[in-house]
Amino acid sequence: MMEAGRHPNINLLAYSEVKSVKGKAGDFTVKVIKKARYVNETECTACGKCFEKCPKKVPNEFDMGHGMRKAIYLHFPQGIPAIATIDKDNCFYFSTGKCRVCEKFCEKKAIDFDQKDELITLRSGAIVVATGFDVYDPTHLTQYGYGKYKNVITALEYERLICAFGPKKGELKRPSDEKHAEVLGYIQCVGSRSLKDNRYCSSVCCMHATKEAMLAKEHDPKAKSYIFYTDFRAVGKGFQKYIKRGEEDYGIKYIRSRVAEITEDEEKNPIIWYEDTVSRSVKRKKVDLVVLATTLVPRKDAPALAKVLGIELDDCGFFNTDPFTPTDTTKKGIFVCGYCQGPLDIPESVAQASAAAERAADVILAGSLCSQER
Amino acid sequence: MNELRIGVFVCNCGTNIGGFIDVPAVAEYAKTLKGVVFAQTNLFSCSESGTTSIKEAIRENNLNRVVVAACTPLTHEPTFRAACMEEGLNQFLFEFVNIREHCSWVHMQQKELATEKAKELVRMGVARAAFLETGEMTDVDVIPSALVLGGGISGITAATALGGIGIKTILVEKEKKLGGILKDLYKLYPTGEDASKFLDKKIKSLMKFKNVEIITSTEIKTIEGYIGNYTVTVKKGEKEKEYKVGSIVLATGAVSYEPDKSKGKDFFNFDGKKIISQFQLENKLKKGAIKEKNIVMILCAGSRTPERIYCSRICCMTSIKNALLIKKANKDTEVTIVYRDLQTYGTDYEEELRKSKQAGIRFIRYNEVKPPTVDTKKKSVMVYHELLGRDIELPYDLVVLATPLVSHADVENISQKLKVPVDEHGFFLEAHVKLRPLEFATDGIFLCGCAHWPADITESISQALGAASKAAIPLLMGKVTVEPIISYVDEDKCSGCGICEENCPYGAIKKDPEKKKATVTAVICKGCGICATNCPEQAISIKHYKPEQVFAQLEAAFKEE
Amino acid sequence: MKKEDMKKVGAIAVIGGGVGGMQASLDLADSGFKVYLIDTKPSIGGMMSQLDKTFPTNDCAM
Amino acid sequence: MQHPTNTRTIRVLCTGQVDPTYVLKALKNGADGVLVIGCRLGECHYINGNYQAREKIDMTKIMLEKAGISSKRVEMRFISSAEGNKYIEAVKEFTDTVKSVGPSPVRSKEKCESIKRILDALIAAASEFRLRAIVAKKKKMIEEGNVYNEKIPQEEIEKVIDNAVNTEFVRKLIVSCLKEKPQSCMDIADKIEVPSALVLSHLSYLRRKNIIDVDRVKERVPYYKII
Repeated sequence: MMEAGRHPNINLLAYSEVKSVKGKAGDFTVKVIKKARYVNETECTACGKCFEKCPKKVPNEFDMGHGMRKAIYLHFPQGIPAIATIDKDNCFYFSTGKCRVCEKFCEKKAIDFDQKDELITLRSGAIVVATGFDVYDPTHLTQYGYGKYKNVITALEYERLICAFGPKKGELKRPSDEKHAEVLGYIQCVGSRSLKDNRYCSSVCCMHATKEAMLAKEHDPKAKSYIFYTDFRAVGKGFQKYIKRGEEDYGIKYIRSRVAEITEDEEKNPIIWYEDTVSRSVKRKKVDLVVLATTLVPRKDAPALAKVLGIELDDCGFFNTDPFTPTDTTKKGIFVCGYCQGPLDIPESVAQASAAAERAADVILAGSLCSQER
Repeated sequence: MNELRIGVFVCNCGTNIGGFIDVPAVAEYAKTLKGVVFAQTNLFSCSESGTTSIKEAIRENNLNRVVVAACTPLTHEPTFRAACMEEGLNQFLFEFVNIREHCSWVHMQQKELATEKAKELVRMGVARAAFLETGEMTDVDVIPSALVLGGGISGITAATALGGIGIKTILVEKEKKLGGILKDLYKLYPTGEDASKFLDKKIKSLMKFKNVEIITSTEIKTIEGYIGNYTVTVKKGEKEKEYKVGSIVLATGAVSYEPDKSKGKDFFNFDGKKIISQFQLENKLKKGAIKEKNIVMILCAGSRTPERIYCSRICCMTSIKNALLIKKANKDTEVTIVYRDLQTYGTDYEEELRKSKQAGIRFIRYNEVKPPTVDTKKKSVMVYHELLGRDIELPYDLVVLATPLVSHADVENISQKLKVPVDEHGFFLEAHVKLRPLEFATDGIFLCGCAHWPADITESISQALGAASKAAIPLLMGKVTVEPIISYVDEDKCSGCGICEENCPYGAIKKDPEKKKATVTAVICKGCGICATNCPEQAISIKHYKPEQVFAQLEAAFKEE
Repeated sequence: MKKEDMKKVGAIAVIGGGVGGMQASLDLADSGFKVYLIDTKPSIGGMMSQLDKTFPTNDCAM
Repeated sequence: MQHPTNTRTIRVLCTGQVDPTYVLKALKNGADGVLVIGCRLGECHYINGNYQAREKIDMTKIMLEKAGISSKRVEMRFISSAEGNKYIEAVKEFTDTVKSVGPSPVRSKEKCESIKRILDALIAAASEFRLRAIVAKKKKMIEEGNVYNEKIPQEEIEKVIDNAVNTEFVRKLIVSCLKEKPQSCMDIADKIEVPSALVLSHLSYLRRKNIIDVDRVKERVPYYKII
């Protein structure tokens, strides 16, 4: 990440949105809106004075809402560029016309309430799209009780809870009573492999759950993890060995099952009701915390971006590609990589990113554009 | 060496440092240290105004060493090195002292002690600075051509990609024809396209490039050199030829596991006729329709077992694809798939699984503890059904075993020639499982396709394009830049024992056969220092981290005041 | 050289600053292209920066 | 993320660079303890520098024990760059351990001279060809075998190292004694608290190697000197 931020050939346009794309392969004109941060980028050093003093607290989206940030904030501590941003919707000054505390305390005089969105026009020979995914909101899947029961959380929320730099400083405390979660239930395929929600398999959740269960054990030797899965998908390099290690060294229990419902007892302990699909019997398991492996879905803004770029989406809502030209979109000169074109794990995304880079370079370097036919 | 003129700059980092450490006191203290001729504080040393004032100070005080006490070198070392260079001071005469992460942030509640510690850290930095030496980045020229090893779909794709961006490329295939595994396949999932037609199309578009030389029936004899400058000797029959290339893409693929027929008894009674591999089925399908009425496919045959623990990734989809093709050709054929977990990950494959269930293909799960057995007398497959709690009998005319992809027999040979590692299963080991999946720790050699791990065609193509992208970087730039923080051999002390050569993880240090002394290849060396700590004669040191530089710091750390 | 080639722009826009976007940008930048890396969030890093550790090696995500 | 202010950090590119002599020098300069921190095993940014470092640190600990200095003063930990909390824990734990061992004898007036001599002898031993070569060859001997293709069991190699440390250390001590002034075997044995028979055998070795020689013989007792 640091490397990308520092590379002399990379011009970082964070907090920016692509507004329009005109032209064709070899010469696109891209209009980008650089949103106002209300902070002077060259002056701000992210010293932290402003967010120490800012009086307005809002839930931190980086921590999936567990923990608070201020109205002037850093996206995350190691973020690049390290520049504070004022969240206009939550800032007292923008809503009431009063406050400007951050301005008072900024030694660099970097706060600039008059900053405006900036329209930047770029020309580029090719475009690479790598917008990633969103996490599926499981609230409407009422059987899991997400949103209703505090101790039912999503896998990404769990990541933030257990992170040393996260809102709980790396202690696995469950949301309802801050008690250390020792018995954990991980529920796979939440919102995926289902004709009602998302038909596809997210590909990464089985391994992800295993990793989370391992972390739990590393944080607390008493932790016991149960993973409720449909088919266990561990096809990548070293993955089978990894789950074996999970079973043998970390005592993770893998239960082939279908979860019917989650209820809660008086102490707010979730109870998982499931059908053991091996013995075909209904069973239940009381746990301290439930972690839902929610589907990773196309980004909400994917259709809008597709329209701006003039590319097509597939049936699932990912950017459409042909299986044998995996990084080519339906428009010449525009390439995709990573999860935005379909489920992939990190190494596959990294490999595909290089592939998209090659295809983009090809547009500029190839003798003629027709040589793109592969 | 001229008189030492050290300048010390202590950063407040807004309040990050200044809030917890008496920064002016640290700067005053620095002035008392040996060799220091100038010291000042900055609000933000890294800011535009900060670096400007550092540059002014270098100029006005004729400084020949610069010490900045601020944050972590990870973020701002390049900033300050650049400032030094702009004033004509060699960048390696700069020393960074971290008084934020190592001091103010971790001792917030102990301001006085933190200030004392900051002084000592600065003292250590100044002591080290006195021993710093200049260093130059060196550029090594690169031969602008590439070698692709292996002519399967990965190799073809990589060579086409490199050819397409105008790079002279040599594609070496040991077999007579290009195509690898694809040559023997029937139809491809998920498109249903003919493998041979697809392959022809790919080969044709590769042939278009005049800058790509394809040599088949050829093996690699030797590979010598390093990034930018490899000499490859190939052997075709008795003829040998030498090529010079700048980077190498390894795409040697894998093979389908074929059990030994004589040992078939231990392997589901495999006989290659009625009990065949999925790979053999592809061949059979290629030749014509399947006549057998009852077909049972057994998945994970030879994989996910104690001796071959891995999942071969592609067998589930291959089986489902072939089952669908059989069913499509004749809907009366009974196809049963006996499986452990169905690996139909992603979007398209899950859809294929759904289709196959609709087409009437039967799926029965088995447990690894009680794997299915093939009874050749009764002509049935016995599967322990977990729910029923007993064996069920599946009559067969044909049993198809989904065997895994395994590494080539000559992987060891390639691995030794290229000096790149393989894992316990014979797949090549990349530099970093997640962040550098297509690279080796050795610069200039890249990896894609099934040589890395079983991959389907889509994944192989992605990886091949990616590897081509990586391999093209040094070739397009025409040079590689080498930092001078590398190992250095004092030939007077070197006894030529060769211990450094044995232990270097990069193969960067070698005993010169004539001089009988260790010599370092700068481009390969990463400066890890293993050679230095292992050298029995203490003849090797790492530039910029020489013992006297470290000792200076150690002395300063415990100097009595 | 054909007329068409003259018009090609030697810069590339990368949309999305997660692990994929960063890798693509670095590859292109290392090859000598000018890269515009565009992200809607205040800083790049994407989803991976929200992960504590990553499988299958359990090393850090940063 | 707070921890005691008593640590001083020395940056190296990789723990593979940390020579036993560095650690010993730090102790000689008055450090109460030395904590070497590298990447987690299997995650070395330089392939295997941390494994290599572990061998060196293990040897350093053996050396300290031989010299009567608590090996608890030296420790190696494997922590990734993302594990700030583990780093803090490690520093705190190590501080406690070293506190329980007590302040460095280098800083006590009575012991200072003798302990510095001991540490100098250790540094000299750690710079010696024999010890460095054995440790460097250790992994290869265990995994691949020696020139005769015999794989050496780990215990055996460790015994060899132990023995070599002992020998080299005592020899260096003898040399350091003789550097002060010519002395007899008994004088040396008293001074370094090693049985005179052992000192004698080392003296004859050192004489064979042309490192020392007989200075004079007084009342039939030979006095040795450095050449």
